[in-house]
Amino acid sequence: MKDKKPKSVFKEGAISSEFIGNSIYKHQTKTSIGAHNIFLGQVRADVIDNKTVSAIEYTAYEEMSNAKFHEIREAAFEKFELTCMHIYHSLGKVNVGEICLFVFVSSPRRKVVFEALEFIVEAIKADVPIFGKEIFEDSTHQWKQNN
Amino acid sequence: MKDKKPKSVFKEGAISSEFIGNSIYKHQTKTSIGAHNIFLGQVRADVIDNKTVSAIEYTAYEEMSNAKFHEIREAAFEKFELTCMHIYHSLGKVNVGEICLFVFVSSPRRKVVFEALEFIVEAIKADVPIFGKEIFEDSTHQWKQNN
Amino acid sequence: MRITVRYFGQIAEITNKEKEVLEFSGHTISELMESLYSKYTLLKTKDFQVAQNQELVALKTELTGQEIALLPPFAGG
Amino acid sequence: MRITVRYFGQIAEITNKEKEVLEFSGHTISELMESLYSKYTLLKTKDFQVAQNQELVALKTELTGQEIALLPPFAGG
Repeated sequence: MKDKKPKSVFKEGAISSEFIGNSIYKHQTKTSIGAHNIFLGQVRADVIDNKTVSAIEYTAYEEMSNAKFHEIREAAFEKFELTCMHIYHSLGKVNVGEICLFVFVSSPRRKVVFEALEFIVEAIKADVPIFGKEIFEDSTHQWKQNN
Repeated sequence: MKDKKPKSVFKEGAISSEFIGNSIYKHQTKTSIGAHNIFLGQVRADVIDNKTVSAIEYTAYEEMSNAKFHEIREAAFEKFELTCMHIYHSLGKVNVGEICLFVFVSSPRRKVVFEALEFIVEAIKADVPIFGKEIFEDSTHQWKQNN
Repeated sequence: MRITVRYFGQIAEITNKEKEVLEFSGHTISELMESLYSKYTLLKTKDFQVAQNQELVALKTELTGQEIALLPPFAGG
Repeated sequence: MRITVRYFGQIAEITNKEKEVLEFSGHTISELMESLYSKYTLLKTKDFQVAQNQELVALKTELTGQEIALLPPFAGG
């Protein structure tokens, strides 16, 4: 049941709600699962100095990012009793309101999915070399920074 | 943006992945949201004394459950800075692999959604008078009990 | 006092009904339970909580409610 | 030593390129950075980390790698 092999994490553009719904659907054959936990990162229309963000354009150091995603997966499977784990992150332009990060963990029991999901999301934010250019409605930009 | 008014939590039968995908889609117009966290409870094919669970049939003390769901919503909005919160629970028969609980919280920032989701799910498990009859493949049954 | 008593889950299996209306002269939840135990002897073997007007109450609580419910262990989610 | 240096995000805006191949004779990351600072003076004003062969390294680290990357603050998710 464990699908530990590395897979492609990056997707060009936004992650659609249909893709997420379909990913949930595919897990309904895995009848040892009792609990799923899903994190979605959505692009906010932040207002900075009277200018409103209209999109974020993501780039990444892809080789290093894939290595880091792999390390995070291995660490999470080691620490938590997970049935499966999926991570998807956008590259390129993602408009406000669209989804740029989709993390999906599943386990027989619920306690473990809460801990595992937070661990994975925090590790992605801290350790994966992904860069985000916040594009304002007037086409100027600034660089996003995780905290 | 806050939709605090009580709504119907119970749905007859399983909660479909399309419904969940569509619910995510509807939040893409709420551009102050930066983070969503979703919990899904799925019916497990547990094996007990060599018999395999094939479905759970849910019943509830509906009036009290709705009051409890309302209290949980109010407490969560009080404790956490949430943009919105949705809870759906199945009544009636839900087959193994199908989803019986869908909890969806959204906030401008991520830290709060992790705490809020776990708070809400634990409160539902502990405080809401919902009963589950685990039906085995041979049509016998036993009563589920949260821990 | 006229009381509606509601039964759920495995409790309803024992009472073989989901609801009944009783004429009852006792003053506490405990007294009502004694009366139900003698009516449904298997009830004593089961784990349940009691709600009065949709709030969980202790056995010593005064009986004030129009609606009493016998709630077996919760299994939501 | 032949080194590929990669630039990302706001760092690539300053260098105006995403990659270059340098012939370099120094021995530490720090020496390489000094060389890049003199080439791209605005680099000094920016916050970044350095990766050597896809692992973050300190400035005093010995330069062994074929690939050095200058990584501005991460913004994943």
